[in-house]
Amino acid sequence: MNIDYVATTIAVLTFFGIWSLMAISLNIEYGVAGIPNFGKALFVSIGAYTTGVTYTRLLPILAGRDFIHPCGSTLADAIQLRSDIIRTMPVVAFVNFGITLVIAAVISGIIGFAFSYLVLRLKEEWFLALVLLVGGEIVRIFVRGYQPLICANNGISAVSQPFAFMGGRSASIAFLMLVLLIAFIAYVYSERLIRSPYGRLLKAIRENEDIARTLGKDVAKTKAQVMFIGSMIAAISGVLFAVNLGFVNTNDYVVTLTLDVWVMVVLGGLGNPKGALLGAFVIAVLDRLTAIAAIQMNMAGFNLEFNFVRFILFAVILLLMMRYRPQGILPEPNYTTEAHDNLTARTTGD
Amino acid sequence: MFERILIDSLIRSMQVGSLYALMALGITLTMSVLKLPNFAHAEFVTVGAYTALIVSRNVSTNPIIILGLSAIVASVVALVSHITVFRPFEKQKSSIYIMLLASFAVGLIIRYVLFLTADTFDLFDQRIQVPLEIWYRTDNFILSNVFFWVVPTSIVLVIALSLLLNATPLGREMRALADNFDLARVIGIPVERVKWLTWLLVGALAGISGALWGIQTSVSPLMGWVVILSVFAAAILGGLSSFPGTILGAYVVAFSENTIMQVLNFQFGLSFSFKPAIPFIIIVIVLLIRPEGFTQFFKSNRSLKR
Amino acid sequence: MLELSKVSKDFDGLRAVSNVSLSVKQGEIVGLIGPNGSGKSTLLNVISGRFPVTAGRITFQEHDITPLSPDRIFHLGLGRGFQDPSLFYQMTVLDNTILPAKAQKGENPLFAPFKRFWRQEEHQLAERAYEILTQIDMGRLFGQLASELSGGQMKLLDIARSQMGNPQMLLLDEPTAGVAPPLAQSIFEHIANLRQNENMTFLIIEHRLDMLFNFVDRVYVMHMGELLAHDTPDEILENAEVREVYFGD
Amino acid sequence: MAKRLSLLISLLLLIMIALPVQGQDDVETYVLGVAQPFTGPLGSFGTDFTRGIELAVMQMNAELEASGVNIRFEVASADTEGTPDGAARAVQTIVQTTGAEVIVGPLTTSEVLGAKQFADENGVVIVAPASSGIPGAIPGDNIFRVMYPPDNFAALAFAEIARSRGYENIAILHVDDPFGNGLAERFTIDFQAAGGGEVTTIAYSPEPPDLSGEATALSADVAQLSGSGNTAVFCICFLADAQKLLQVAQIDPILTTVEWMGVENLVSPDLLADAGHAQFLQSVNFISVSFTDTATPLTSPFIESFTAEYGDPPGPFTNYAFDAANIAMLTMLAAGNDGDAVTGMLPFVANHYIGTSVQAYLDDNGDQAIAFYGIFRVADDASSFIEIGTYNGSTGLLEMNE
Repeated sequence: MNIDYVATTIAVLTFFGIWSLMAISLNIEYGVAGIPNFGKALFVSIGAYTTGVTYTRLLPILAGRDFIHPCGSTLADAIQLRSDIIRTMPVVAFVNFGITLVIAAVISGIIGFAFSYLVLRLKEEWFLALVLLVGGEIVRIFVRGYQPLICANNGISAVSQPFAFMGGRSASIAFLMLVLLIAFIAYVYSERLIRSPYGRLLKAIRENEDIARTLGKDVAKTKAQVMFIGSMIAAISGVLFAVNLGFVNTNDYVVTLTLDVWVMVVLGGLGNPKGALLGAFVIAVLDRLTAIAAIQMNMAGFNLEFNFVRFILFAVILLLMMRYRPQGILPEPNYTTEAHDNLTARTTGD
Repeated sequence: MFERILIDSLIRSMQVGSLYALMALGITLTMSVLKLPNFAHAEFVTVGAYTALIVSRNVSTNPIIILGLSAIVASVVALVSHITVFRPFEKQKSSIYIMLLASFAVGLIIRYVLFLTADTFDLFDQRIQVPLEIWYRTDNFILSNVFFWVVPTSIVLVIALSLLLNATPLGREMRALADNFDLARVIGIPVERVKWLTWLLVGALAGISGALWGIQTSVSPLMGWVVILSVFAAAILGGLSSFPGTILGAYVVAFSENTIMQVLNFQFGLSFSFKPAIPFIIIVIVLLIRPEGFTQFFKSNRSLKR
Repeated sequence: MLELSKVSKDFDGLRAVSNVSLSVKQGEIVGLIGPNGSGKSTLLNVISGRFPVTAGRITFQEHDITPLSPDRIFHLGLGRGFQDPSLFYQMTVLDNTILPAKAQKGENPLFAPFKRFWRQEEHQLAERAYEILTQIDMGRLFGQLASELSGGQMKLLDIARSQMGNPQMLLLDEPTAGVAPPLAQSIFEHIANLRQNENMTFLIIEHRLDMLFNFVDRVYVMHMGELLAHDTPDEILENAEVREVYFGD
Repeated sequence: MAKRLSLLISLLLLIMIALPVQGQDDVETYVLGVAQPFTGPLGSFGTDFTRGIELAVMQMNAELEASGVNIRFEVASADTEGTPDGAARAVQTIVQTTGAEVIVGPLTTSEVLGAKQFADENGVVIVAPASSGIPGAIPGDNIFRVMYPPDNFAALAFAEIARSRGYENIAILHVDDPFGNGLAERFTIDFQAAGGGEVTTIAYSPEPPDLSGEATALSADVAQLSGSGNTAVFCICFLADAQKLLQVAQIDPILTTVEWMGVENLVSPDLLADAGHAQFLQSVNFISVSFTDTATPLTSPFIESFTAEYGDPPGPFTNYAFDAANIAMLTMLAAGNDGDAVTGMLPFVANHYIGTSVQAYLDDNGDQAIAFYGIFRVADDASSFIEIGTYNGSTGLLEMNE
């Protein structure tokens, strides 16, 4: 028993930060606006693939170095080049990282936007879930087989996080701070959005989009905006996910990632950004705790079966939660703008 | 050469399509009668395959016994998941997305129980002990015994199912449920009993298809999961409501995965590694352009209307 | 103000509305009556853009609104209420009322997170909403969830809500269905007030003919998807054809 | 109810974690991390690998005790779920909660690369037993791919075998992943450099539901190539995929008429469990390479003790996990449980280690540079594979006994 509590905390919080971004984006989309985005893996992967492309193409240009083809026989040289630049030219690494975030967010936002219009043609609402689910797989299969993007199934390694030049624990703490900062901004943004007239509009659309339309609301445009926002946040989490791992590979962006995010949001509480945070936190901690438990159990002489039981446990907890607390751990509060409070103050004052 | 590829892949499409049809019918049934997009169907299929594996090793290699026991075990699993999970969720009127997540969770549980079993008894990637024999041979192609089990079994089951739906009281009740749930309850249809029977039927179909799929390939805990989206593509082509549409959809998906893929590969050099994208592209295109699938071709038929 | 010329609507080859032409003038209250299934509600849905038109042309204040979507039509000043009150039940009465207000700055996702862009506007809207609610005697209920209201209150809120969009004309579908007579009377009085004070125009579907006929200027009668008659209330009551299909005489 | 239950579960987990692991007082314990896929499509590999590693640890501990050395090894294993992200989390968890600084695993090259950044930044050593993909060949990092040689040696071995058997053309079916692509590519170059003729490749997507379409295309390729000379099939696939392929191939009128080669993980008794498959492989003169080089004295003891311990003979590649664990432990005995020291010391230890297959010798990338293959075919009774020759990767010498 030799737990490095600090390192474990850093690791768990980093994953929490990245996952909470995904959960926040799904919470805005499904929890608040009622759009069943089962394509989280798709939008997260767009962030990751963009990272793969910018780190191999943009980074050398920014650093004023010659482009080295990232795949095939020059692979080792290209990795060396990336590591060199990130270690020795932190400013370039940061600029590259920032540009990556922006590009990824914009591309993903546009794709989400386009999807939402495509989807207007769907007969039933839940078809959207299916289209996005398989859309993610189509993109994954394409990227996996198409060399020029991220070296097909080989993936791109050495896409380090921008603080890597600091080395050791300070690098991971700095990156953690960055992740938490971005997650915090997204959280505040979503919390404020919900408490604004826009949040009211989204709730109205969630409840009855037909009526909202006859009351003069452009539902299609609003849904497209929400998809734009949600997809942007998801892509940003994808960039962070990729640089935290230091590796971009299609194997990570499968259907199960989408399901994990759904579990977080349903567990935490639909429609409540705090719930999204809590859900991501619970999953991050539970994932680590069960992994630790599995290690300890097999060190104590049990077999490896707990690795399977972990998944069963997850599923059972999810089912019990959905059954006995369908509104999640933190249910959606009745959000209002402050106009209510003012009116209350005034009318009771009369 | 091209001719031979064509014939060969058409036979494959036939064989794979028949199996897809069996699996997709289960999806269509759950979708229309029970209003559930059931992703755990994949695991019912795997349960059937594992039952077949264990039976073939320990009990008998007679295909009828294997298929029968697979059907029984899988239908019990399906019914149990209805009673323990899906019925309570239905009762609390959960949204379709919660139901979808619940079906994923059920699938996860079954899958990892199978993983546990496979790990304990070393049953990863095993072959069901049914020998392959050549039953028909011409210059251009060869038909195996598996072909002669898979295709007629599927056809017989599909016909039996159509009869059941169209000519028996149970079938009428199921169609009534599919048509209008509240009305069915009001006019006195024993809703819960019909649901139980539907789940048994769905499980049996999945079990049989799993056993046959296992005979055709090999048995592993993920075998159902890797085909489930192709099967969903078939059910969606059938508009998620029509039986004949679903069967046609299954053959179309199998045809695109085999024959069309083969032609694309032969003529344009498209790599087979893109093959898994085919059913997905079918799903997207159908849902966007023709969400009713093939239902309209079978208007005269008494389809399970949604 | 509102002009329908030869409007038809088919469902799966079934003709629900056939060749209907009617017109409503500024400041009028016009009734639309007919037996169940005569196509009245469908016609309203067609006018408000919920169902696309199969044939014909609809103009509202010189605008051709035939191809427009419901939200565009609402923006031109043609609002509508619903037969079953379709409120946003998980939202408060105040939120329900404010929602239809047009061109809210706070409904832009770029400005929404920053209160300073919309605080002022929101307060004004809230004041106005409160005023409207007070008119129908629901001012004190503003903080309640819409689902907690009584049936009659829901009906009133349904109308009050449309007012927020400053419509010149309202299409109402049975505004007093399932409401006790005294309250029904007050709903109609409210409608009459709106005409008087805000110069609003109404096209109303109603089954309570006794009450309706006290308030309307003209009446259109529909039967089997077609327009059967069109006259003043008194004349309609005398019309033999109408009496036959409607009252079974 | 649910709240209480989840509370209870969390509590149980906490207790399990907090329970101290028993250990003798005066004995120093080093933890050897094991990150392998236990779940996911490669789940069966992970279990077998971990058994190999545990066997190595047991033997080592017995030796240490017998010699009176006060050091013991302990295994801490975590599940990579078969994904790069899962591998990163598994390695993190092992390192951060057990203090291990040396990890044996993960399995595939993409999992190894998923754990790479964490390992490099935290001075953790990754000793990957079976990763051979070319993208992992990176100099100066903390990743060592001991024992199992990079794919270019296997490619050379197969090219030599193909030429010596007189194959003029080859039709390849390979899995579309770094291993399959890399090997197919290298093989094509080597085969043609050695005077071979045409090579066609068909890539199939990983985890295929079935391979019948691919088999038909393969059969077409063979038919076409056969026109210009003696053609053979080369299957670069996983065991489960091979089973699906054989199911179709064994009744294909063309695929049954040519000879077959297959990669190392097909040299498994599981492939022969199906009588039809075994018969087919025998009839097409199936040939493969594998570790069981009878010339190495450690091979048979390993197989015997593994079988005695677990009841079944070791699966493909398990010997590499056994060797990797031994190299890691020997290095730790010399350098202590210190990642940086182990990084410096490991090449030296590895270069003086003789394993169950062959001696290790690491190149600049920290990858095995020696390749010595046994060449195998199906035995006459179709129940097992037997060795019929050897290939020495450093000298390029192919020796056939029959």
